[in-house]
Amino acid sequence: MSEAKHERLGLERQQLQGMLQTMLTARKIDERMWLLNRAGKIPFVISCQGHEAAQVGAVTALRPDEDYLLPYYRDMGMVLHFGMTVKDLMMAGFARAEDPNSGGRQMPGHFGSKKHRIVTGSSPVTTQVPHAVGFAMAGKIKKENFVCLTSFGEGSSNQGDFHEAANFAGVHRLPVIFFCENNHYAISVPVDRQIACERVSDRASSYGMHGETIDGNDPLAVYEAVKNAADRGRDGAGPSLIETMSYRLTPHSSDDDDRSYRSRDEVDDARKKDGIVTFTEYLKTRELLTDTEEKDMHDAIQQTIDEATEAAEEAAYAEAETTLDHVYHS
Amino acid sequence: MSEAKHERLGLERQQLQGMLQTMLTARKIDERMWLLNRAGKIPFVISCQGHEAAQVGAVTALRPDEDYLLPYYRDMGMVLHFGMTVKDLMMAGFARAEDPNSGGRQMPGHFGSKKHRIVTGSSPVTTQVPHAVGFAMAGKIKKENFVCLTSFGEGSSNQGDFHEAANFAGVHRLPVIFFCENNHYAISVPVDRQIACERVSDRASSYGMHGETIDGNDPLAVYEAVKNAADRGRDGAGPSLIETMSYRLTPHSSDDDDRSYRSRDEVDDARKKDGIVTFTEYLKTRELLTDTEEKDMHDAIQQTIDEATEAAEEAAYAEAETTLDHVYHS
Amino acid sequence: MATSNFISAVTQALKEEMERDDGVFVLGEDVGAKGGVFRATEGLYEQFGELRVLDTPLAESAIAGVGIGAAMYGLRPVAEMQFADFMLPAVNQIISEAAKIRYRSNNDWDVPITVRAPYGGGIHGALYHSQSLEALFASTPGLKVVIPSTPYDVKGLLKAAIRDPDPVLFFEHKKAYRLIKGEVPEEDYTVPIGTADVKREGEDVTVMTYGLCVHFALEAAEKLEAEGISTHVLDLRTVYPLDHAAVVEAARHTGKILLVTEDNKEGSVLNEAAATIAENCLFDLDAPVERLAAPDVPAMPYASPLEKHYMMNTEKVEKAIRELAEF
Amino acid sequence: MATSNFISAVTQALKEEMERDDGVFVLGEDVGAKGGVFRATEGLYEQFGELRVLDTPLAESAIAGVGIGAAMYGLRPVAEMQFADFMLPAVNQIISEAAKIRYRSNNDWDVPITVRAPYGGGIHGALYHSQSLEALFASTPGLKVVIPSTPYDVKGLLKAAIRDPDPVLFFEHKKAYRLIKGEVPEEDYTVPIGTADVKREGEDVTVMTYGLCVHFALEAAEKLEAEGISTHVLDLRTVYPLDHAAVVEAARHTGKILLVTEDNKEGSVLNEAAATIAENCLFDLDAPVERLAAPDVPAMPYASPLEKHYMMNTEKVEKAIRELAEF
Ligand SMILES: Cc1ncc(C[n+]2csc(CCOP(=O)(O)OP(=O)(O)O)c2C)c(N)n1
Ligand SMILES: Cc1ncc(C[n+]2csc(CCOP(=O)(O)OP(=O)(O)O)c2C)c(N)n1
Ligand SMILES: [Mg+2]
Ligand SMILES: [Mg+2]
Repeated sequence: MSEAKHERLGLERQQLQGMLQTMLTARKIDERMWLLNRAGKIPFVISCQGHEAAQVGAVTALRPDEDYLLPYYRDMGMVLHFGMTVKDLMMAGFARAEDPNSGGRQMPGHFGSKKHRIVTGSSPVTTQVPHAVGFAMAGKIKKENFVCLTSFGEGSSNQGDFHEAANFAGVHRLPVIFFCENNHYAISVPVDRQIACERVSDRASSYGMHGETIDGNDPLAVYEAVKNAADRGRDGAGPSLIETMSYRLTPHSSDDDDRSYRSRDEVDDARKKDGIVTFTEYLKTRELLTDTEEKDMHDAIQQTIDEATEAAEEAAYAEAETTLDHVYHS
Repeated sequence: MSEAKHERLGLERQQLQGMLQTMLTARKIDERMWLLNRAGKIPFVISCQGHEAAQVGAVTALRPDEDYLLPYYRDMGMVLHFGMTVKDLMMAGFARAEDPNSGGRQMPGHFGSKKHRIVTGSSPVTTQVPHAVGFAMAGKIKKENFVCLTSFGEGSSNQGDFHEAANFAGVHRLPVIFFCENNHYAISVPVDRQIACERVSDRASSYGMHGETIDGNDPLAVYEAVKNAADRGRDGAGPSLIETMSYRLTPHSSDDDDRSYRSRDEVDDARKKDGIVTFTEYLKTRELLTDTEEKDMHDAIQQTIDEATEAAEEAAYAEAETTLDHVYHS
Repeated sequence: MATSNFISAVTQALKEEMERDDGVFVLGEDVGAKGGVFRATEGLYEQFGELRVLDTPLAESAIAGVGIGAAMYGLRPVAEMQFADFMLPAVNQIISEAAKIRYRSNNDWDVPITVRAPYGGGIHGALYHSQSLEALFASTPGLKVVIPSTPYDVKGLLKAAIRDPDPVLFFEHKKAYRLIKGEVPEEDYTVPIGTADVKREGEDVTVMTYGLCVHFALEAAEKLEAEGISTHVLDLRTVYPLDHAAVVEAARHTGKILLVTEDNKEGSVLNEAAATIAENCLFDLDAPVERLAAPDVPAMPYASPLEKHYMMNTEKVEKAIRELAEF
Repeated sequence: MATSNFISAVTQALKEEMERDDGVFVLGEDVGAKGGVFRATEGLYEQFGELRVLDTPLAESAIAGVGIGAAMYGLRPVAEMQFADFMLPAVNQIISEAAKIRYRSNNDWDVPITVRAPYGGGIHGALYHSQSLEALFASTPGLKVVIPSTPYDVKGLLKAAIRDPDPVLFFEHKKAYRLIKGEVPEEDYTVPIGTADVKREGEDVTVMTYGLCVHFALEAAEKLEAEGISTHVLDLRTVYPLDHAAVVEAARHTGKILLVTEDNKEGSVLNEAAATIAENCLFDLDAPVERLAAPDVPAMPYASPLEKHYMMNTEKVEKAIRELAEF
């Protein structure tokens, strides 16, 4: 067997297990959210399921203490790595006052935390993309050396804001990583009715930037691509467009029924390629994870989630009158 | 001498002279407009000068009796070919009631005439581009076989509307010709600070469409590219992005002073490549235009312009009260 | 006459207009096989095919702009914006283009497009799935902004919008979709755009409002009748251009006016009614012109107590009517 | 104290703020070597270099969005929109993002951006270089909308806008740029955002207006004084959020109110003043609250007689004041 991929990338056992743990944590939080939603305890879920490998692979290549993250609603795997806790995310799911993202003002999935360099996001897709360019432009003015990663779906790459922002970053050679999580659908519309080119990464050449498409189920491949993109960014070589190919394993959100637009067979096939399954296998085959470690990991995550769920369920909403706060600085 | 380009394209003496005549007419109208502006007779001019070869080459490849034109403000050469008369354009310059574009409501250069299949345009750049896609989509729904040509500058190719419209046309394989008149500047901003890729036509691949860049001073080359694009469109092979390389020979508009951002040498160099000069030479060298014919052509155009100027100057404005008309159907 | 819910009236109007005129077509995100995220276009894809029930890429400016182009060509597009909140990327196309094309071309070109969008809150939609967008468009001549309150009006006004030779923005309250039911004739009929409608006659206080709030007003009126307070309810229906004559008449009718909107207060479309009254009915008034609206915060928060604090409801309207009656 | 024209006051404010705080930078189309199409940024490129006087690609949503990002990072961007009319592609970034970021993040993030844009007509700009855009933004909590009338206010308010921790839209009347002159101190000073200003004291009629129209009102007042009509002129200055207290006070002061805008009438920002008066001053009024505005057509046409018909001027204001005085 030639050198394993993780060795070539210089990733060690602990880091690799950390990656799996973050992927699993995201998955299990999301699964819990669905249960809570179906039990009528939380109004809304929008899922990371199927995207975790791509997300965690990507952020592992960043520096959470200096880089900025401008994620989209599916990026639970990313924000966990950047410092958001399980409890934080449960507080958001339950819309509690302690939710650090918005104090319960926004739907879950609308991440943001200045402390963690996670820039606040909204619902209209792709608006975060020019913001990432703005952070990078500010860094250039201030001669800082951070990179910005912003993510979005393949459908969202059709918004004008994507185009305008990518071109801006290209002209000024800014250290922005445009990270497209292609999951084949934008709600019900399949990718071939959505984008006229074969791959979203084909668009990189429009902006004079590097582009590539990666298997989103392989966190190591994604890590490598984003690592290279971050290096290019720090070296002044400008932005990159990285596209990961994944599959959304759940309906679009808790309000969606995906049976009207995709077959069960297609979903079942995708489950077989699930990055969590294949990465676990990768680690186990190479003896980077024992059965006991795996079980302990699952148990620990489960327990954390149980505790976080309980804490969030018991936590208070913000007071009704706080509706009026923070429109302007005061 | 191998087969001349116009022979290969099947263009005959009369057509070729017609092309030159339209180019010259546009140029001379524009020159007159500047004189009128500097004499304080009309408030504003925005010029076609330097773009005429590209414009006339392009529209010669279309069918004005069935195709639609969605031009931008510099396209005097195009609208003349589609049926706008010198007098019409002078009426617009003077903002007279008889201006068929808008009855004097819009600035000159805001072309539109249903009769001539020239779709009304506005000032915010690139808004016409999705309209062209809408016409083409309507044609597809109605099983018509026309093509739509819409034009814009290289700076305008950075607007979100360009991206959204091009992708829409690509997905639905609509017969739209996206015609970019690259003149190296968007007001003062040079193309390398404007677009991050080398050529605007590099963007075609983002939308699964054919793209090419043509010498905009060569009307025959532009004719060929647009003819092929129109054929592809009619054959169901989808949209094309054709970029012509020209140079704006005047300031951006009568309100601009271009000396702050480009050298006189650069402008003088461009004048030497002026398509009107080189195409006249092409015709003369091949005995497709005699000196007498040339002189007659110039004289006839001059006379038409003189008459049109006079007519427009004497024509009435719309009545002040008509300001209130045509907000809604009545 | 069949009872129908609010959203079925939308679907019915679309279906009938598409059958009546093959120039009518629907375009938007997920309107095809899925039938729309709220199911407004359910069944249309199967009946009319993918070209007339067109799933578009995720790009609102293109949805509007392509629709405008098709409308100028001569078709009758009905563009769906998935949520009113997501019309904002299309504002340039709507305001610079759709609204101004007839005028700027001196009546040569026109844009008979209808843009439908679900608006409003109370459904845990948080900031970006709850907004009222009408104030943004209600200062743009060339546009018409329609906000129906009943299934009957939905069907009649949507048909009128589709047949209208000018661009119409058609806002449907998403909470009303399955909550509000009413009689809807199976026959073809239209309700005229630009005319307000008295939804209840009364003598003491006039409430002027639109959309879902009409129901809060009617419920409040019902309750207050027991207390001997008689409420007149004017449903504005078209918020732009406003039916100024109806506003003046309804204001004079009771001399006490309560204006109600779910939108935040400052700059809301109610102001046009208030200004019209201040300009025309000064000496007919028995009390200040009251505005009841959401607080001036960017939009409705997600958490229940905050959403409730923001959201209009029957109790708030009832209280305001009572205070005005007692003035 | 030096006399300065309107646009020099803009340049002065920018220059001083850029000297004072190296987080302040300017971005927009043609703001660099050319110094802006109106020359508002003249000399800044030479003084501060291309990174702080940044020529952007021709893409307004990116100008706003990149500016918002830089502001969230902690800089103080001043984005120039070449004409207010061309802000429309940036509406989503301004309304969905800039306005809502503090609120939606529960005060974690903020957006101290200033967006400058020349507005207004009377310069043969036709439909798309003449518009008043303030009504579009004056219903969006989280934004502040400032429209100065004098060079003094321009400098003081623009400095205040740049230092403001929240997003400020700053509209400058393009006809005022070289027409309006006035005293401008060379020292550093600010004028508070959110406060209206009495530009002339008077007893018979109160005119409330903003921007270039303030000068029409002042000229009209001057003329009418000879006739014995005394006019009070309140310059709203910040049209959103409105200085409600000042509006109420100025309304009560004379009991006769004329609201003036260059924008078209229905849905204009004057309505908030009218509604405020109808809500608070009903029993202090001696005449209906009059609105003087442009006709409800999409925008100002190009041809002189049509532009003139549309455009506000001193004579129109004078006539309206006189009528109100005689009421
Ligand atoms: C501007 C805008 N339009 C529409 C929506 C509604 N919407 C939410 S997610 C979504 C699909 C996004 O698809 P994609 O970008 O592929 O991301 P995915 O959800 O597949 O990860 C749509 C249409 C929105 N949020 N914003
Ligand atoms: C949305 C918008 N922003 C700004 C302007 C102002 N403007 C008019 S033309 C122009 C430059 C256009 O450059 P380009 O697209 O290259 O066309 P060119 O004039 O060079 O032919 C600008 C910035 C506008 N008309 N519309
Ligand atoms: Mg997707
Ligand atoms: Mg150009």
